[in-house]
Amino acid sequence: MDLDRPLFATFWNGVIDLEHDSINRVIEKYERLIEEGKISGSKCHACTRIMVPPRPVCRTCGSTDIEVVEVEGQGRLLTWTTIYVGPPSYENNVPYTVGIVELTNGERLTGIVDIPVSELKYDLPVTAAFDDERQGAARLRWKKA
Amino acid sequence: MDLDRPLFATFWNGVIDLEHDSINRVIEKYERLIEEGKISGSKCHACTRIMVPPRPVCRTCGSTDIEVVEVEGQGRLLTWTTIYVGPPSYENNVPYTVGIVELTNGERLTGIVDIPVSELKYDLPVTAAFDDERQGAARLRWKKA
Amino acid sequence: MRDVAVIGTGMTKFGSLGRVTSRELVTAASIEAMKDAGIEPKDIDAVYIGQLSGDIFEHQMHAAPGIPDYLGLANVPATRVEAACASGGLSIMHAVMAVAGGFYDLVLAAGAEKMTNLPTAHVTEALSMCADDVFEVSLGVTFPGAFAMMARAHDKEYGTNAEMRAAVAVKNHEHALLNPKAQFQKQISIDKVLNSIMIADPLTLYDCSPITDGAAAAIVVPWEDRHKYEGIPVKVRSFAQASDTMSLHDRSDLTGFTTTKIAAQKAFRMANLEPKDIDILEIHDCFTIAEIMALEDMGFYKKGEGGRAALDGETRRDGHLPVNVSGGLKAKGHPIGATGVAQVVEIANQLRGKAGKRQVADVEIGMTQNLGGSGSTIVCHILERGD
Amino acid sequence: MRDVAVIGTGMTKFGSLGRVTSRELVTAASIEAMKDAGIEPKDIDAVYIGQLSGDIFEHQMHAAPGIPDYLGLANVPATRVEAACASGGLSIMHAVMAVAGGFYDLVLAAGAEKMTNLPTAHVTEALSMCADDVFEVSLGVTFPGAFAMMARAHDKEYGTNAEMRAAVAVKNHEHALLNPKAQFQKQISIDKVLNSIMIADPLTLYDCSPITDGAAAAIVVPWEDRHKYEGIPVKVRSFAQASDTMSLHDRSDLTGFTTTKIAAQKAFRMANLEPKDIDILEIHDCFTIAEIMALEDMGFYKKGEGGRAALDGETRRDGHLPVNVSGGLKAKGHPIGATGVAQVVEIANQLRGKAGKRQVADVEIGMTQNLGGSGSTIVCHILERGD
Ligand SMILES: [Zn+2]
Ligand SMILES: [Zn+2]
Repeated sequence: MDLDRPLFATFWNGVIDLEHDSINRVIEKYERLIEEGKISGSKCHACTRIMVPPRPVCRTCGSTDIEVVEVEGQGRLLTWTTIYVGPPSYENNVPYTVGIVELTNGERLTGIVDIPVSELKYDLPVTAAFDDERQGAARLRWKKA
Repeated sequence: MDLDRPLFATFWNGVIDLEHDSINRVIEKYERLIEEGKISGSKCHACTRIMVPPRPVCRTCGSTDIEVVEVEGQGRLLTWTTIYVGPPSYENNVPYTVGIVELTNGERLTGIVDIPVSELKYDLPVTAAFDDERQGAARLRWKKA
Repeated sequence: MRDVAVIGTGMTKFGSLGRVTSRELVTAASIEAMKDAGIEPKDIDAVYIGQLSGDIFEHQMHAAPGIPDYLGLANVPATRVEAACASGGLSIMHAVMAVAGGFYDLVLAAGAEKMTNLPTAHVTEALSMCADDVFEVSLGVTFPGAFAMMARAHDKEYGTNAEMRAAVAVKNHEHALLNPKAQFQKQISIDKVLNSIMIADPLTLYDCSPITDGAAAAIVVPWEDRHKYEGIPVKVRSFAQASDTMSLHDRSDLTGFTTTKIAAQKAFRMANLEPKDIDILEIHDCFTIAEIMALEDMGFYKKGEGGRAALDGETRRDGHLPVNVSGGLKAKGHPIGATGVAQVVEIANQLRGKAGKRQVADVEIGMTQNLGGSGSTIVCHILERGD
Repeated sequence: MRDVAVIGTGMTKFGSLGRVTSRELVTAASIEAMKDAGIEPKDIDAVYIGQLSGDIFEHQMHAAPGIPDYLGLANVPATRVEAACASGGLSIMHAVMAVAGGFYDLVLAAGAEKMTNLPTAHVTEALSMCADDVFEVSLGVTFPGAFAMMARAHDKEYGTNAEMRAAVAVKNHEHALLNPKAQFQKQISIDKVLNSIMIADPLTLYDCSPITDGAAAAIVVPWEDRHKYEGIPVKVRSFAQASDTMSLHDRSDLTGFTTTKIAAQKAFRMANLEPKDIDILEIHDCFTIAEIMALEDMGFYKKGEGGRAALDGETRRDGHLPVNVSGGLKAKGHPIGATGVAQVVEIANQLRGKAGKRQVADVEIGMTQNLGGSGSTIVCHILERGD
């Protein structure tokens, strides 16, 4: 194992074809969509709530009738931090900024903030972009809207 | 972190000089002695039992009045196995044999068995030797007596 | 201390499950267990999870709160317990203790591991860390290696041989043919076991349990509440845990586990039962020799008779003491943290008549034995079909 | 459910302890706790240990059975619990539950971590794994980063500032001057905190707890047995655990922890007490902002008043609500698995009048708050001086 490359970046590209696969693979679905430059959430067919990032059970009504759907990547910056001491996988990126963004649908999502620190302020409008150097959920970057 | 090099091989060569160090550092003491080519155990000053490898509390009487002392590296082979699938730190060594040896004082110790497989048998007399390629407890090898 | 019932069970398919987190696996198994019991997430008071190492396998520690989180529950206490391959057994046991002690009224006991992300050599390294790092692992001792040394000691003392061990593997693979959730669905022969590649002499590939992803879950409630829920309840007659030295060389007997003896005796005593009262067993067969030693140490066979019993078919599904009808760790698979939970799931399902094609007729009392490291932890449970 | 007493405590020096295993550290702390209680290893019925990750830090999993092994005990049940930095709190809580539920009569609750083997970047990586790996950690969020984002939200909402946070650090370093087992024995100033290097804006190096080796242990028995042992017993008035989402972004409030509110309320309810009844507190100040938020969430201060309280000296050893007289995680050090146990050790010692130079006069009831991850787990205990 090499901490410089987070283990979880070990991607699996096969096909699961189990007779009765009862596992709702929300993370794999999120990652497949983010590879296409799309942010996604879980839509509950029982109460219609869309949660971002997607989850296998609805937090509002407890339903498991969940489908992963694309959502709009627009929002406003709630909070942020510039990190000067990072893990080995980000040591070539310091300092870098991460932030939590509230999307237009009210859901929230964490990502790298790709905006000069001097321009950052509470509620700054941002839009999702995607880093081609990284894979999976790590691709998300917030840019100025 | 690199699994090819077990983390615990991270040696510390400093000096602890705490005002009240109540910690009996039996492992460090064992490793310092094995660097000198000596096997050691813990001698209980309450009941005189010597345990190998050393431990901070006597298994016989519960005393913590323990000193790490050198013991004789002679014994007989109780059991062994030849390992064909090893961890990354031993992948250049497969197949290799490890075994449990009962020392002349009745205590037991595990180590690499440096004897051709064809010559191995129950109760084979062996003697301790030390591998200069490895550090700490990993230095122990059993050779034919 | 209140009596306790298992009223729901769930389990994912065991195998190489691809890009999925253990958290998603536990969620799926838990949903199945909740549906089985006829409850909803909001009914859950607390969660336990057995997991060996999310850090090594998934770059994720702190697995416990992730489960109520994914079940859409907030704020429910969630605790991870770890004792190597006995982590799952401790998850069940702590759920049972929490209900028996009156702390909670409905507890989810889960277990999971996602192991196939790593190559075999790294899994070997990870599992070896369950033994003594300084005095065993640093010297190249692997998990199969430790059991191989015990197998050789057992062979010397009791004349156990490779064919007897192979009979355990053949039996458990045969059982797994009837378990759609088992990792392997293929019949093997004694010759196949004997002629497969050597892992740690005398144990070959087919003497060893595989690398597996999977999760299992059970719902535990007070016995007095059992009729509030759907289906047949199972009574937890007893639970027991024991420890031993980390290093094999610090134990006087290398032909079995003192820990298994002690835990089994405690479990029998607490349940006021004897080995002859047990109708069905799930045993920790991480290696074939482990099943043989456990049956002896638990008192089902005299020392040296465990291998013969397998060879003679006594422990087959249709034998007089069915052992590992699920396929065992050997063929059902061994996702470390899930294993102890899956054993209880299998016994509970057998006692409730819900074991599908592999249902054993007329079983009323079953027992599990879950082992951690090279026997440094043992957890046993005895379960009985309820009314 | 039986009432429970803490009758012995032990703790190693916290700091960078060199070549030593967490197992040896736990052994040393446990021996101290046993001597304090006047018991011998053979009196112990069961062992719990809180540890974040022996695998990452020491290449050793399955820590639990290693403890009875090193104490010269065989076969005593030993269980590791893990909930990130709240692992130690869960060790105490499970020991208390095991005794309260009548399962055991004398339990050793320990906690330990050996962190200084790894370089800082790797420790940063390891600790980050306690948050959501996929949706936080993979995006570079560190543990200080998560608390920095909360600090910024708290600043916006309540006008908290860097000077208030620094006052927490200055206070806790001042307290540690009186604790010979604390990692740091140096006075710092608000300027020093403000001008130290930035770790995660707005948190500087001195807003953060250090990387530490250490272990702590406590002996837990039924309250009715307390007079069988030496010294003044401490009664466990209540214990409480709560969870929250793994990801910060899944919580509606970023200026505090709902989990802390819930766990504290449960603890107060179980003890039938209110914040005004508490004489002394050990709070999880992994970062200065964490102490501020905890005091607010637990009900000791209104939201937005926690920073001012530190600046005004109200939470100093000589203030009206002494907080982290031990030095806290900030200056005593934060060996992850040991921390929750060490908090209980400090409160117990204060209540028993055994806190040496830092003894606070006339304290009868104390409380702890132990936090895991970015608040996904919280464990609280309320303790009272016994007779
Ligand atoms: Zn819904
Ligand atoms: Zn002695």
